[in-house]
Amino acid sequence: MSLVLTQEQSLMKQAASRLLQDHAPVSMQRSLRDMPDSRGYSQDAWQRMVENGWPAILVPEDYDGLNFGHVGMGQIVEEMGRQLSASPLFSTAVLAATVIDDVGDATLKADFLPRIARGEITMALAINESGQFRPNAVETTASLENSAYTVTGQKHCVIDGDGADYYIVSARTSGESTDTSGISLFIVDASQAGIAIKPQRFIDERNYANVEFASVNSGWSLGIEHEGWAALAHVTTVANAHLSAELLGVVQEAFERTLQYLKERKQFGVPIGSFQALQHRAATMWVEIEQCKSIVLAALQALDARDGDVERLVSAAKAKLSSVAELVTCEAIQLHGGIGMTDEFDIGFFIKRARALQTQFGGFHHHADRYATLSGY
Amino acid sequence: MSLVLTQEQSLMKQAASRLLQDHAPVSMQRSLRDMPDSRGYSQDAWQRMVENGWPAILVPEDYDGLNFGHVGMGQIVEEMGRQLSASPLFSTAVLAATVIDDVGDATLKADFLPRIARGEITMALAINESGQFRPNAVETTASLENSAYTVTGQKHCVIDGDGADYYIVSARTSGESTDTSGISLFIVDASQAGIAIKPQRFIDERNYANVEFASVNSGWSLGIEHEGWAALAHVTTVANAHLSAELLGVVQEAFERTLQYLKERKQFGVPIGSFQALQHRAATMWVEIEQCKSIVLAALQALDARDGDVERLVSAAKAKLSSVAELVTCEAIQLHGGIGMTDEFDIGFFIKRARALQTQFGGFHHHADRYATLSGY
Amino acid sequence: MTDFRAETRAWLEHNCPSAMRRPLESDADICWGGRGWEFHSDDQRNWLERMVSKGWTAPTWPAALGGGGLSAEQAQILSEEMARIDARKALDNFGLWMIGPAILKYGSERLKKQHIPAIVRGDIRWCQGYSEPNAGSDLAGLQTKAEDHGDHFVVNGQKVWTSHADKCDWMFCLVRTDPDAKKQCGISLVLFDMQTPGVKALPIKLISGSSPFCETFLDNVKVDKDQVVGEINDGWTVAKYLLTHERETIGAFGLKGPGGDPLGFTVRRVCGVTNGKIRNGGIRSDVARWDIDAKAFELTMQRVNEANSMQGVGNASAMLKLVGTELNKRRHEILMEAHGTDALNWGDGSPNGRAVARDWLRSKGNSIEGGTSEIQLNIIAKHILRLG
Amino acid sequence: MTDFRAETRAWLEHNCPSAMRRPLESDADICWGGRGWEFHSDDQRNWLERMVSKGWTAPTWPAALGGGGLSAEQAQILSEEMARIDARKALDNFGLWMIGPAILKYGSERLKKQHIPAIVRGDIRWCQGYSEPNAGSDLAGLQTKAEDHGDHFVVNGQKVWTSHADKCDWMFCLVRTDPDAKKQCGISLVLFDMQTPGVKALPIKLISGSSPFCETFLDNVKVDKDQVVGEINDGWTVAKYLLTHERETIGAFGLKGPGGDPLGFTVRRVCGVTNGKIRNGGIRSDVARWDIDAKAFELTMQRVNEANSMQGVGNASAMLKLVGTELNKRRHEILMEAHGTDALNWGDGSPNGRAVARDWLRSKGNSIEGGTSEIQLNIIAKHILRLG
Repeated sequence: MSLVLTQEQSLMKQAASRLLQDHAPVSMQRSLRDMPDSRGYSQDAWQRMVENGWPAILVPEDYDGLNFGHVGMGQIVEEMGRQLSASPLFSTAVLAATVIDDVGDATLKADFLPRIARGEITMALAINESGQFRPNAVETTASLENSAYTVTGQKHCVIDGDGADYYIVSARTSGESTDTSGISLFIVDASQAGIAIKPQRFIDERNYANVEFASVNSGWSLGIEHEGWAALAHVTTVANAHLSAELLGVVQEAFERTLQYLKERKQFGVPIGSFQALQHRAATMWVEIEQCKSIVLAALQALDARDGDVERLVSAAKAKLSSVAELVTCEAIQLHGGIGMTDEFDIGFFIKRARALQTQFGGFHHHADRYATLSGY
Repeated sequence: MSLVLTQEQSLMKQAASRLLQDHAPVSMQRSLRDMPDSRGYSQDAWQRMVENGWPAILVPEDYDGLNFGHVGMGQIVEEMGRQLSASPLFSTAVLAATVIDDVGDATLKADFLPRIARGEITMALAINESGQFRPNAVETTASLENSAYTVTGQKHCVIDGDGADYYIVSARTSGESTDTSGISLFIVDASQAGIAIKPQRFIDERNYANVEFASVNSGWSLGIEHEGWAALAHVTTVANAHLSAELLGVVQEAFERTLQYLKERKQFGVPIGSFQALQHRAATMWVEIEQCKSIVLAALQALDARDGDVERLVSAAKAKLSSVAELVTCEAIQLHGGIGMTDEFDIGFFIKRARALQTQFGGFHHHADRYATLSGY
Repeated sequence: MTDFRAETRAWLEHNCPSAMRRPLESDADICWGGRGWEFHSDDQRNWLERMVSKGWTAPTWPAALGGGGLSAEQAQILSEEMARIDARKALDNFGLWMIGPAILKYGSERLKKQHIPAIVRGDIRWCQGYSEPNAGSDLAGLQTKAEDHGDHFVVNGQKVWTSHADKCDWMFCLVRTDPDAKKQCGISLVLFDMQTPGVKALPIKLISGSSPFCETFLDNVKVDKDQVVGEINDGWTVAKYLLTHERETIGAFGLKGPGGDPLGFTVRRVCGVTNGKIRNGGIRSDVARWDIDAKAFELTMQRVNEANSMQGVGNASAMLKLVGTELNKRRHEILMEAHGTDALNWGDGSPNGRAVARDWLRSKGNSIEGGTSEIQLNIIAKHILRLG
Repeated sequence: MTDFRAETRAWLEHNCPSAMRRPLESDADICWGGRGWEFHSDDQRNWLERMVSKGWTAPTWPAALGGGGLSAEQAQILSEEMARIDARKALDNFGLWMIGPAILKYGSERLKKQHIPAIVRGDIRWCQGYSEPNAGSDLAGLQTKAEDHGDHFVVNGQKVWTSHADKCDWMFCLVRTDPDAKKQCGISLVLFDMQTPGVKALPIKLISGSSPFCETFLDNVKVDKDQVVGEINDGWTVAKYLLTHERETIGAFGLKGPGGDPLGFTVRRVCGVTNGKIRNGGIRSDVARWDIDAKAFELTMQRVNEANSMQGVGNASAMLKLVGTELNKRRHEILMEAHGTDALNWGDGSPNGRAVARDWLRSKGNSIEGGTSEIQLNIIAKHILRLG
């Protein structure tokens, strides 16, 4: 496959960039942060994304989707990274759409996918039970009562968990607490009694919640009972490819702002960008970002191509992007100097968002370890 | 303990520096390399070291030694690192003297230690059986015949193994091939039949040999039978402290030569040391070398003080010195540019000697792992 | 000396409240003192009063000025005995670390009598007026002006990064007293009360959400000429001395977390264990690397301190500042990685009760404040290695 | 295209000897060609002759000059089909990589006819005369002089780092033709036979023990004026083109070892395994980090090549050179650590039969030759990032 965007993909990227600059720019991230009862994103911006069909991108055409693929979606997600734009696109149109399309039966697909594509519902993946990313560590239980499952347990760090219409929940239906077998997936209606939502303030000021399910009706079973692990593994791969794409956007923007600052800021009578030590550090960052562009695009292409080695490539991409994000965002603060440490200046938002993206669905070492294991060493 | 040399230790260091500059300088390393039938060191230089009492430094006064301690010996070893001076001091007066003093009985001590102190014999430690440092992996056997042990097996990478008068050999007397119990130590007379010595050319051009023992008389038992592991562990600790001290010397000299080159070499009409990117790299190396000085001195002091935590501190020192040696010697080549790659220029000797010192008795990751284990994580 | 140790041990045993014998949980537990200080507990108050009575808040300062009058050796013993029982510092602030030593070294007798006893007692809390907007690392480009009005100066300008200026009582402040002199010349170090008319301090909010620094505006602030430390127009000498002190202090910060847990133990607890080792071998390797570097740094601080008093190392403060702050940043990166998504929580009610992210973000400033890491590298290259 | 692929596959199947369908074991297996070339085997000779008959040693060069005359697309197919059966290059040298393309782009018709067919056939082996003693990274400071004698130049000077000059037949050489012009101006690229009187090449021994480079002395060497590539005094244009080529070539070297084993497998075999993982978790982590970086680099090479022909990336060669060589050095550091004391052996009869240390030492030169890593960083900073 050629590592170049098609014209269609390039155009979509440019259109996304314009829309986000107009309707979900960095400054909006600041205002959302300062309105603590917002749900972390602007309803208006989300509506515009919906109007442009973004939630439909990964949905098959049979279900009112655009079937435009992960490379296409990744371009939008990258631009959201640049503008630090918040929206339920990732939780609903990437994660939930992926799981339902992957293992939902025809009825479930017909019920949910068109509503996702049209932006009518938001859905959140409730699969974490601790700060460590170990989706096999499931202690939430689903027990059969009168041939219906009842879900009980606590989920952590549910992205867009506050105000979601439905949760996709992993629950143990058999096996021991860290077995990969015995995990089942359910779609749970969020409007039921017995669901306690505790919104969490995270450093990137998005919508996160801890969600407690107390004997809640499981709603719909997603995929084969006890065999939810493969779907969890697949959605993890998809998630990390798009987290990498978003990191690519964050890192590029943080770098470009820093580069601009190096040209403008004067010390000792000259622009600090004229100091060779800083030039070499800037050049090193640029080089690393070029490496990132290649591996992110390859990972997204491998998802669309259903490449057998996609999991390994995505772990490589997530690890690479995490380490370059750490480099670039730390350098961005350091090279901005004192002003970079102030809340008043925007650069701090980038290091905080980057760290959240790095961490979700496994950080650098999780993926480096995974890469080594999948490579057979 | 105060991290400053006593006046006596400082004087000894200065005297060693003078002696080595006069009689075992870097240029001698080149001539020894180009005389392949030498034993890797100059007999004349060794005699001068002997006259100055260096082999007696670690030997107790009861056995004609100076009992001047590891800090004192470390100063000499550091200066040998600076001048790349070769001699059997490490193999005989550090390693062999340590083992015999540690676990030898009174008869053995009285037999060997005075001869070591007077420089009359050289001894070599034959404990490796592969390229990986795993002194518990002993397949050489010692079997009892008529109440005397007979040693059979192959030892690798025996330092000063070509021409040694005696070998200290680890051999299995019981247990499985990687058990720490069941290892016994012997002093083997090198003049017997049945010992095949294969000299090895290593990158630092010192005296190394693979030594094969074919049903050889074990000579003397060192310490308690089957329980040689503790003595191996102790001599490993002592070895790594002095390897760290020698690395400190190598690294300082390589750095100072590079610093001088930065001041002399001109490009684009100015000394290359005026480029800020190179200044920052030089400053970083200097800072790292200062860290090395502290940890090497602390490790040597801990040996003299028989500190309970000495093994962990020495692993920290060896790991630190190994990583800084890699940094500094690679930078030394790079900053010297093309000329640094030529055999004609001396700087290449430093990277080769440093790598040998880093590797022997375990490299960076061996000791970082060991440090973590001893720290309880 | 044995007597001194025994007496000190007995005194501490008797006078140090048990609540003061625990490592600090966070910066909030420090006793900073000052006019507006509210003690967190009777124990904190009693401990300060007792230590002040011995002069041991400033053990080596002259007894005549309220200090402890101890020799360096005695002070070392006091420090060891306090460490032995985990005794907290009774008082900890910029007066003790920075302006106090500078006044003792460069100040007039009048200034010493006025300020030193108040610092020892914790009556006055000081802040530092060095950095200015648009100056950053370039201290010699100082723009705050002090106009000569005979017996006093009138000061106008703006300072940034003044630590806790909103809570401090006095400021030591670099001002330009000769507008025609070049760069470092023509600068003086002056002292004034923050309640002087024309002084206004506004907190700056940091990316970590906290506000340990202020912008301070100086609008026709009157400063008596006898409040100049050292010679007029020679403030650079005093400022360099202070910067060296500041570097060492910042460099020595925070190699252990609040609570004092070694990094390896924290990561082990948080990440889990396989066969006795931290589960993820890559994180374990990073921790070991950091731990070894931190050990070498700890020993280097010790060696430099000892050598300073014996054979002279010089210019070492740039190294300590550089290495200490870079290590602290790496430590927080490792902690963020280890804590996973728990670390993303601002910590207002997090399960660990500790704000991992706030400390991580705050640590990014360590290599900027008190002279950036780049400035320290420049100092080492030019003044130690003589590259130029 | 399907036809071309099928025909190519059939031809290769029929003509490529099975001994030529194995990855190179070491540099010694390369067929460099030249007047004095001694083939290692009949297979090597036959393979070269057959490929030359198709012009496929230089697939995209004009058929009229002996080349293959293929389109870029066809050449890509040929390359894929050769890779499919692990076919070695039949010929590999500086003529094909460097001076050939430069002559095709900048040379006169006369020069093309004289040199191109000989390069395609492997008759002439070329070396490059760029670096000089005391010039190093500063190519514009070139001192080798060419004096104008009407129809010819007389060249005097000294070149260093000329690869295999002692085994080469012709040199392409940068000389100063206008002594009064500044820096890059007044330089020309000239070609001459190494057998011309006054040319002497002495091998330089490297720290790795091998001698791939020479010092070349030029003493009143007569060079006809028609052997100038491009305009007289405008050699800089050609030189820049060649440097870009050289950077890409060096950057692409050696991400896999000779024999092509992935790094992780080698380390696994050498260090041993616990629970299916490389025994030492720190080494394993370093290997994974390298492997991931190498994967990203491999994809970047691919992306840059594709983008060059489509949307233009430009200046990318500095990046490829920098990253490729730094990765190669890291790879060899990891191999040295993994092999333990076995790696210290010069390898003259080592158990692995492979000279780990020689390759490691040789790799240190990668980030120096063809423009140091520092020069690449300068190029990126100035020409791409516009910092100045």
